[in-house]
Amino acid sequence: MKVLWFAWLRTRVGTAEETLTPPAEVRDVRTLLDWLKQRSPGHAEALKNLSVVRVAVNQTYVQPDHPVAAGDEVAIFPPVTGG
Amino acid sequence: MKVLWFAWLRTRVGTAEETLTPPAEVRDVRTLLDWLKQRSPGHAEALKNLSVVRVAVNQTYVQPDHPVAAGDEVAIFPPVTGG
Amino acid sequence: MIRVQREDFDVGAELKALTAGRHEIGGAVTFVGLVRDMAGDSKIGAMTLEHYPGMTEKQLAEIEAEAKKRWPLSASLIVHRYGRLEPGEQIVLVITASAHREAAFEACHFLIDWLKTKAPFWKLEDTDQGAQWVAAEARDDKAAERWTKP
Amino acid sequence: MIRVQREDFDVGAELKALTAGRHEIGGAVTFVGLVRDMAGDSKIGAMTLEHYPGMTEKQLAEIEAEAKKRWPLSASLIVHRYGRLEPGEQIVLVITASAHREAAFEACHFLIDWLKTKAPFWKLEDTDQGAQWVAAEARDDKAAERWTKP
Repeated sequence: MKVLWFAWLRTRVGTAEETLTPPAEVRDVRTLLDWLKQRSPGHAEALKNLSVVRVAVNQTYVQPDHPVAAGDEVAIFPPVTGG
Repeated sequence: MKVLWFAWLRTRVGTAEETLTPPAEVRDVRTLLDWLKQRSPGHAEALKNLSVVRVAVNQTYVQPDHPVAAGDEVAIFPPVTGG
Repeated sequence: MIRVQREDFDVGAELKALTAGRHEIGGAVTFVGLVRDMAGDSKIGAMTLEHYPGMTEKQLAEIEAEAKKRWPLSASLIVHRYGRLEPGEQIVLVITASAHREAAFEACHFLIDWLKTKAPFWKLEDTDQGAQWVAAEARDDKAAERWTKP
Repeated sequence: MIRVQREDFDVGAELKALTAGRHEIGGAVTFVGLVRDMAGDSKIGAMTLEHYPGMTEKQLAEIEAEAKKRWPLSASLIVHRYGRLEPGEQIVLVITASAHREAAFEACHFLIDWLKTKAPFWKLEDTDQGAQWVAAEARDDKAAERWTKP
């Protein structure tokens, strides 16, 4: 699984991209975020307030109950500010 | 008084501009239009249906009760279709 | 700013000139009106725009002043052409610029709606059924009414 | 059409290319977003736009498709820049063209409102108080909500 971080989430985590193999109990976005929080203090800090965290799986916005699988590209980022 | 005609009113009347000296009973736009109707069959035709006639005195839109005087520039035209 | 001219205009150049050095501007909205090749069922070869020199400039300036009173605009521009125009040619340009996009959108829409019912221009269309003066559209009156205060 | 690019764009040239030969078009509405020199009380020296290549194009294409479903558009274009931009520089271009101006105005307004809350771009502002990631504005969410069907 590829995990991408953007904007200030990226600066907190300290990397733009990670290739990870989550354990079997990670089935959806919610459980993935819980697992990611434990990877480092930076991850924990980035994911402290999930109300300002958006997730896309394979480049489509998803909700916390959306399933995640081994081959997915999961992007984690703050609310967008383009335009 | 200068009377200007535009668009299809101009083509009916047959002239773009007339310099006129209306009689004393012409005091406002309404009485001016009544008097103009009698100038020629073209004038009568142009002013047959006043619901599609707009009048500006000195380049400002006015209503039928607006006064007119000797030095005025009176423009008579159909509803505008620019833009 | 307002301009009434026979010549074409360059939208990009006008926009650049209007916003140059005005770094408080966050958004600019532009409307360009173009000559269509059909009017109802008639094919249009060309059209001629007649106007009332003097009153046109006065009306456009009044309409622009009204927009500036209603919205916090940093800059605005109206350019209206007259004379003979062929399908695809540009007729009118309205640009409004503001710190925020809402004001720019509303003011631009207002300007073209009001201009359509107030600026003394008349279109003579050269159609396959002969030359015809374009009739004012009830739709345009309705669009303009939307902006009159209650 | 959508484009995501580092380079600047020429509004006049884009508009010309989009409407060329399309003589059913009666009006084109253009929105240009510009970099402002102030954010609240902070002076901005420059900003850097980060985006998510791949998803950006996908989101913009979806937003454009939604506008085409809702309004009878003859043509549309979204160009969004990324990278470092200084105050006064152009960030985003939206053009919508239609037979009638109402559709063009509404679709253009819709596109920029939706783009602001859906396209994966993030602004890092270089202010006199240091580099700061721009926070999403509740105002933008509200503007976008206006277009969600009941």
